[in-house]
Amino acid sequence: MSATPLLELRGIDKSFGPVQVLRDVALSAYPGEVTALVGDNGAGKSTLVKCISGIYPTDRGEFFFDGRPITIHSPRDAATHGIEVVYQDLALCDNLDIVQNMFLGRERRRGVVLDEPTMEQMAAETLAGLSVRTVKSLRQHVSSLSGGQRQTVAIAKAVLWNSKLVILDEPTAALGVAQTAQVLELVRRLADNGLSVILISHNMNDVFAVSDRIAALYLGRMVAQVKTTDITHAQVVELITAGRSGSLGLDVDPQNGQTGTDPVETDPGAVR
Amino acid sequence: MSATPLLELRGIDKSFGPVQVLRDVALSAYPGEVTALVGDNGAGKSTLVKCISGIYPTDRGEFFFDGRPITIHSPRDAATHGIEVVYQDLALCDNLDIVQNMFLGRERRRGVVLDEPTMEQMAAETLAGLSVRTVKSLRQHVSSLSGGQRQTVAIAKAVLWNSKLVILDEPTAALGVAQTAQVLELVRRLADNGLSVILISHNMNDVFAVSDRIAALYLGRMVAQVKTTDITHAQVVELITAGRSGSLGLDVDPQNGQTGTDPVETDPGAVR
Amino acid sequence: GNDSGDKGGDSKKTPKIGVILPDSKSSPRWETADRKYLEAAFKAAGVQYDIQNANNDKTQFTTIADQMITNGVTALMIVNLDSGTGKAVLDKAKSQGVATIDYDRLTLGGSAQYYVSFDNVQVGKLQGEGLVKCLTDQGIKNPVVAELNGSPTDNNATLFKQGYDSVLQPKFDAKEYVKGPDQSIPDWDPATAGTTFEQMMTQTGGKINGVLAANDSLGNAAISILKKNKLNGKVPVTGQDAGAQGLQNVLAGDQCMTVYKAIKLEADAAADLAISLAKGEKKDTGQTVKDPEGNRDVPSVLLTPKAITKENVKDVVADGYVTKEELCKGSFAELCTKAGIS
Amino acid sequence: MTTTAVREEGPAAVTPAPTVGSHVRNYWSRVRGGDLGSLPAVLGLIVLCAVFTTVRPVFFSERNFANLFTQGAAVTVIAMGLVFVLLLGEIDLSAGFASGVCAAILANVATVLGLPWYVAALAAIGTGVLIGFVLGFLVAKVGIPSFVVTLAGFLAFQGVVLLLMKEGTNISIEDDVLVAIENGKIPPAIGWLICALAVAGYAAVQLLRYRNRVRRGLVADPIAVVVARIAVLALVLGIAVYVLNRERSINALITSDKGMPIVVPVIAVLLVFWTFVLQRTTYGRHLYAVGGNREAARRAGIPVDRIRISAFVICSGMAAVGGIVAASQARSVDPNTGGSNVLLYAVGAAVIGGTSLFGGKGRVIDAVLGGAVVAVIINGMGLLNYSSGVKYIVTGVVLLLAAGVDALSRRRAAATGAR
Amino acid sequence: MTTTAVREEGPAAVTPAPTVGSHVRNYWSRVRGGDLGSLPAVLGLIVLCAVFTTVRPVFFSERNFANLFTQGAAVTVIAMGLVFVLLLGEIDLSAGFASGVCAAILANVATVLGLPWYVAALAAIGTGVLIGFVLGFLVAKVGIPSFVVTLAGFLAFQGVVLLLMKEGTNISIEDDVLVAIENGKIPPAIGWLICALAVAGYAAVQLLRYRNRVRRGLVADPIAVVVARIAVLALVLGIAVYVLNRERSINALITSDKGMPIVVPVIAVLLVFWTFVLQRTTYGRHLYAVGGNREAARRAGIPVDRIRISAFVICSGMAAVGGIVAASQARSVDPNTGGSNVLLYAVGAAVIGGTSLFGGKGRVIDAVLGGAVVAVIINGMGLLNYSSGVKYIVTGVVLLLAAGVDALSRRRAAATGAR
Ligand SMILES: Nc1ncnc2c1ncn2[C@@H]1O[C@H](COP(=O)(O)OP(=O)(O)OP(=O)(O)O)[C@@H](O)[C@H]1O
Ligand SMILES: Nc1ncnc2c1ncn2[C@@H]1O[C@H](COP(=O)(O)OP(=O)(O)OP(=O)(O)O)[C@@H](O)[C@H]1O
Ligand SMILES: [Mg+2]
Ligand SMILES: [Mg+2]
Repeated sequence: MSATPLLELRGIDKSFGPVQVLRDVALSAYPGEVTALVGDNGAGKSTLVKCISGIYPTDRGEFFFDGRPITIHSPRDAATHGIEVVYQDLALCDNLDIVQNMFLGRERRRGVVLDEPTMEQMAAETLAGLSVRTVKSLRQHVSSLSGGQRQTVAIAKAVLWNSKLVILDEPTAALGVAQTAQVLELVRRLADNGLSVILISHNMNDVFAVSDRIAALYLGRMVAQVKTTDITHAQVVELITAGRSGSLGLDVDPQNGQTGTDPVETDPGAVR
Repeated sequence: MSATPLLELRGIDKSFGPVQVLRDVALSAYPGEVTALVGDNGAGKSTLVKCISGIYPTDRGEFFFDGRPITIHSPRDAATHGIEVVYQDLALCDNLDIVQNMFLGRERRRGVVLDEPTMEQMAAETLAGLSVRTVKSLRQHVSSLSGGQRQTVAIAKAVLWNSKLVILDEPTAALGVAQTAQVLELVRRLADNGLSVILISHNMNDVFAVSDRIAALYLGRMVAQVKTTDITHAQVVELITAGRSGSLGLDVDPQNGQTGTDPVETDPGAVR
Repeated sequence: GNDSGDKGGDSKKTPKIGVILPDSKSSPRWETADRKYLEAAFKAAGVQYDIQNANNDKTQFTTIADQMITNGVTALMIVNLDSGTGKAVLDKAKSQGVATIDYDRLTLGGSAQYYVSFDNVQVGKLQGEGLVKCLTDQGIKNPVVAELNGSPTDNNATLFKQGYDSVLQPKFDAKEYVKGPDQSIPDWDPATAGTTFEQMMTQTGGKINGVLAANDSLGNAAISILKKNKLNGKVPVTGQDAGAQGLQNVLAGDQCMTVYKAIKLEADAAADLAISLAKGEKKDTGQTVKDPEGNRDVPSVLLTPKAITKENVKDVVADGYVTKEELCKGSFAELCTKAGIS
Repeated sequence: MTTTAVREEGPAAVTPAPTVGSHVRNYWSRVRGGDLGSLPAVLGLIVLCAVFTTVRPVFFSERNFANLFTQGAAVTVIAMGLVFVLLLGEIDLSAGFASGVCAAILANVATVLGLPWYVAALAAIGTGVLIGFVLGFLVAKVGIPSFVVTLAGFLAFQGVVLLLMKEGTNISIEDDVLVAIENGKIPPAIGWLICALAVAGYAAVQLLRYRNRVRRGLVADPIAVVVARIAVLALVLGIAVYVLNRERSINALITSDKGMPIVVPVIAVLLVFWTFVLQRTTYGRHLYAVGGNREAARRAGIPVDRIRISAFVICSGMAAVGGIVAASQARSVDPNTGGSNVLLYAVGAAVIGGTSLFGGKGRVIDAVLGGAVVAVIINGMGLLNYSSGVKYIVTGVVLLLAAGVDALSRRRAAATGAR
Repeated sequence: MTTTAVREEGPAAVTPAPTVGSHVRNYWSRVRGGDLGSLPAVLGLIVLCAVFTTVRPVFFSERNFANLFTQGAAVTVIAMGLVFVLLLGEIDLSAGFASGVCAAILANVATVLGLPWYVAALAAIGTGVLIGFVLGFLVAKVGIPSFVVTLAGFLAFQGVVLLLMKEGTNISIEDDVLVAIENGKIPPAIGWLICALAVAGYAAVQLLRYRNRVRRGLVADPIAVVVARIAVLALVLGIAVYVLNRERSINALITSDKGMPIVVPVIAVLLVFWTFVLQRTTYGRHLYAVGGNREAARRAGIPVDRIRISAFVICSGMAAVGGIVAASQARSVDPNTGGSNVLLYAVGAAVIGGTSLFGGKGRVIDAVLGGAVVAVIINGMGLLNYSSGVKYIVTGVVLLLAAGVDALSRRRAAATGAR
């Protein structure tokens, strides 16, 4: 692929005390594309996302944004670069209502005063676009929302802004059939508008439906990063559960201590 | 069906302040069967589960267990009747480790002393049966677990006990491919062992794969309760999103104020 | 690695005096006067000393005592926070061969060699008599007298009350005076006293003709409420301590009297005894006080407090207890001249 | 897929405009559901007043009504500041003595140095801000738990007050302006004017907001409800001003004593100002967010540390104002200013009003209502001629009573599952 | 699907048995990762001791070492009880004065009524339990926030003490047994015996546990580590007993003063007992669960209300024990017993040790370590010749210093993402 990646990570390591969670991970996300990040439970997907968004500092590794090296120390830094994230552990303020949560950190103002009517209108429009029909009032505290409603609020919050990279960590886990369809459609639309999207999901149907590229994590290593059209459903499942599938994935030969450092992106055959 | 339901609810109403969430809901769960409870986001599924397990008091309605009327005032009461629940909002104690969470409220003792080795062994076995391979240590605090790992712990906690009715509220939402398969298999196995299982899920494939019976909630009303073999995928989706599908579901005639009070269970055609 | 035997020997050779003061909030005297005068006396005599304040905390009090004994004082002078702790400290000191003095407050059942103090009951009596005089001077018939007592947990407050009640109670009994509200002020807290007095006024419909306040801070609290009602000067208020604020109130005519305790005399007397004890000498005071609990006569030096009214404010300044600069600030300069303070 | 709603009662993202009837019904079911707002605190207050009036009828007099304001002012002001710290789930044990330190600065500047009142007040508030900054820095940047930091402050500031007061002497406050805060009154006519302006301002804000929302097609309370709200405010303020404007002097010949104490509008302005900050500005929103879920706030890009420091700054700054009020009330500053039970009463006031110690929940009006409860208790107890011991016990029991009314009326909230 | 692990470093549900090397490496990376256990408190303690020793060498003497124990005992005992309440995220402001009430009961029964010491002690502890029950009931069943309930208790109990002490007098404790708690010493030989028994008991428990786990095939620390742990305990206890058994009388001819103060084994027994309850019993487990997530605990069928009441009972019961110790230390009870800074010091001790005010995190040893920090501060300050004001300030600063060491060493925890 000719385009430079919007975001490129190289050699990311991350440990929590004695537990090493990410080992030498590389990942690229291209503008106008949906990159699906897959992996088993506990593979390190969410940790990787939190490293990108500045919640966790990395132990080692480089970040490139639009080809330039950057450092991200906090979620504020990530936001300035135009990175928006929907976290798996939604991160909503239970004591605030839906509108307040959706505009948290980016409140609209008129002078020094919060512009509540505008925010309420914008929130209503965004939610309507996500098939939310059971929310009684936008002034309801999010603590009283159902699991799916909370997730929708979190998604709506992230797509409200003009960002360049949107990362969604299992955004449809708690969603109903219609809402899931809407979110997948939204993901596709974002990419088609030129944004770069990273989507984490355990649902292979969804992954194959919307993604352009699949990156597979296995026990904290990036075992493959391939085009969706170059891989089959069964191969991805094998990569997730065993770390390798045919010529893809981890090296069978254990003498090479560092594997997955250099997954070639377009040609699956090129991966060691 | 000839057997008496293990659990039968009739005419359940539940409001939160001015918001009525459940209206005149009826539900039956039979021993040896998996009842799938489906419904849109915010339909009231989780609320219904919490009413059954005694977390919320109901405003109105009757409970029958094994044909006898019962009242459930607290989760303790539910537990004495042999009802085990996996909640959507997992309800784990973040400050305790995996083993401690799994045995919470039912600790094994020798004399007055906690029997940690036994508990640790049992926990390890149960988790192994659920395809958990990425947990570093059973003595890890659950706060440091990934989303899927937390969900597995919650499921393992519920199936560890000899119960008669197991309710699982979206148990596979955060699980990987292999883990989901294991949990669905477990659900089937529990039912085959004579337990009654209520499974909430948004995934129609899973619902059709394991359930014997499907109950659909729509905006807090029970719109249908039918055998899985008597209904199609598309019909269920229509029930969920529109509350009716052909002759099934809500009455089209709005003059009848109370609908869904009497969903007939075996024959879909009999529902008004 | 110091051998304990050596330490014992050392301490016998070098006289060293430890002083434990009780707190710094019930009255300014401890830190502003006692410490100053004691230090001066010890320095003059060339003995080592260690003066500490327990900040109204019993744990600290016993801790400090322990530490002083650890540090090898040969004479210990305490102002107890209560008799129980005081007794424990004195007994411990005695068991370690340290000489002891009760300063200002007698430890009931204690074992101190000397007792140096003002007569606290006498202080109360002066307050009672002072109030009676002011009421008579103002010519108020059948006055309602309110009492603002000191902290209920302070034994001295009890002694003061004993003193002024011995004057006032007969008047109440004889129906000459009318007993008004009578409240204790926890921690001697002026803010609490202010609210309490305001409510006394509310409760009695403002019919309070005299206030027996146990010290100047409480008196000032009452005066601020009287000022609010423009009754200051019309209702006599008492006090004690003769600090700058109290004396200013007296000069302004808002407070009818205060009680001055010549702390320098007390401190000098105590220091004198302590120095001789520390050197292992004995002195005869020629006076004793009966300890009712311990049932023994404690050799004592008792000093007499002095009532201060507008007329003799100058005596306090002359003593150097309050400086003229402090007292005669701003609007008080004129009053000072009138009172003959130069 | 058909997405037509089958019944129109089906909830939608935007509900239809409510009518007066539905509004009342809604309010009622909210109350029955346990969502009571300020109601329980007000209820507790009424019960307390009723009890004290029964025992001592003089409690219910114009004179005592005015006393209530002046006596409760200092604790209320400190409690207002504490709300900010409590909103973050932190605590400030040093607020009482911080007010003492600031009062001591005030006294030294105004009386000892003889500088004008505004210099003294600014110095005091500046000291408060500085204290708050240091505390906040230690909590947010160094990471010491606020309980420990402010416990250290509690100890150290006692010492600072002592040193500033030359180890224990008292300093009188002579400045007329400073003394007037708690002792001056506003002439009745001006009192009425202020009252009228306040009602007019409130009405303007409410009506503008109503028009704005209706024009945008957003859900708005029915106009009748809006008008009713304005009327209630006018009524309450009117009665208060009327009572405060009545003669309450013990002896009207000596001095006339009528008009609202100056401290009343001071508290009102602080209340309005801080309520505005909390409810209508970005800063307030962020404060709630950090208190509700610090991690979520951080992820939303809110500068969490700065917010935390600022809360301590506001708290200590308000403590400084409280110290000035206390100094004005006592016309004197002593080493105990801000000591004894001031801190516990202030935190108690905030908590009784409904502020949570776990953060994320609380309003400035809570502090005022809770402060009123505390003031009523102190005031009422002062009318009862109990001995010290009994007084303490009765005070405790009465406090429990007031909080009990609150707790019992809120219990339904838990029973109906509201969190 | 193939499920063979590709590399053996791949994590598994049960990790292989660690070796001594891996254990040490693990510990080290845990420490670097910010998971420090008691280390920061111990570090703070060492820094404090070093500072005081430099300023006043006498701080580091046998005599002072013994003083430390007797001086810190009462606060430590009360802090131990507070840990239970703090574990639930509640607070008990009344613990100080509750200890005062119980001490007053003790004094009245023992001295005024002249009954034997055990009757007096039982009466005191019984009173504590009753107080705790009432507080817990009001919090758990009536639903008043614990801050308000115990603030009411704080006020009311002050009054109760005053009444029990007949409005201000004090009562001496004459009973030999009661006085001995803080003032008696254990003969050196028996001290050594107790020490030996403690080490043997610990070794037995550790080794049995090791054998049990190994037999079941569970992960166990390597035997060398277990033995090392036992050796460290033996060493620490041995040194302590040795120092306490040295002669520390100023004049050994007048009176001999050696042996560990009786209060030392008393605290040790309480520490072991409550640690056992918290770590090894169902009750303790449930306490942590309720503190960590009350809703999850309720859903697990734990009787939450009963647990909450019991925590208050334990807290007030331990406050009663603390009151007895304080009475023994002072040989008297007065209306201020349990007052002044006792409560804040006790909560501070628990918090400095590492107990969270938000619940779910804390151990009894925290209270002991924090109590030691507080005792060292009080003790060290007693050796410095400062005026009252300066002393307050220095105390505050020193407290901050101790907590700062703790905070800074824990900061890595946050930096590496550990929660
Ligand atoms: N704070 C932490 N401390 C220690 N270990 C952690 C911490 N956070 C995560 N881990 C561990 O890191 C591993 C990866 O976690 P992560 O949440 O990234 O998984 P994931 O790929 O998102 O899984 P899932 O699909 O279940 O969400 C897990 O084994 C988890 O236990
Ligand atoms: N405590 C509460 N207070 C007010 N409304 C509530 C409360 N809890 C739930 N609700 C509302 O009740 C409705 C049903 O919620 P519930 O959690 O039962 O939905 P659900 O069917 O489980 O949805 P999901 O599939 O998203 O989990 C929602 O509209 C929700 O907003
Ligand atoms: Mg994840
Ligand atoms: Mg749900």
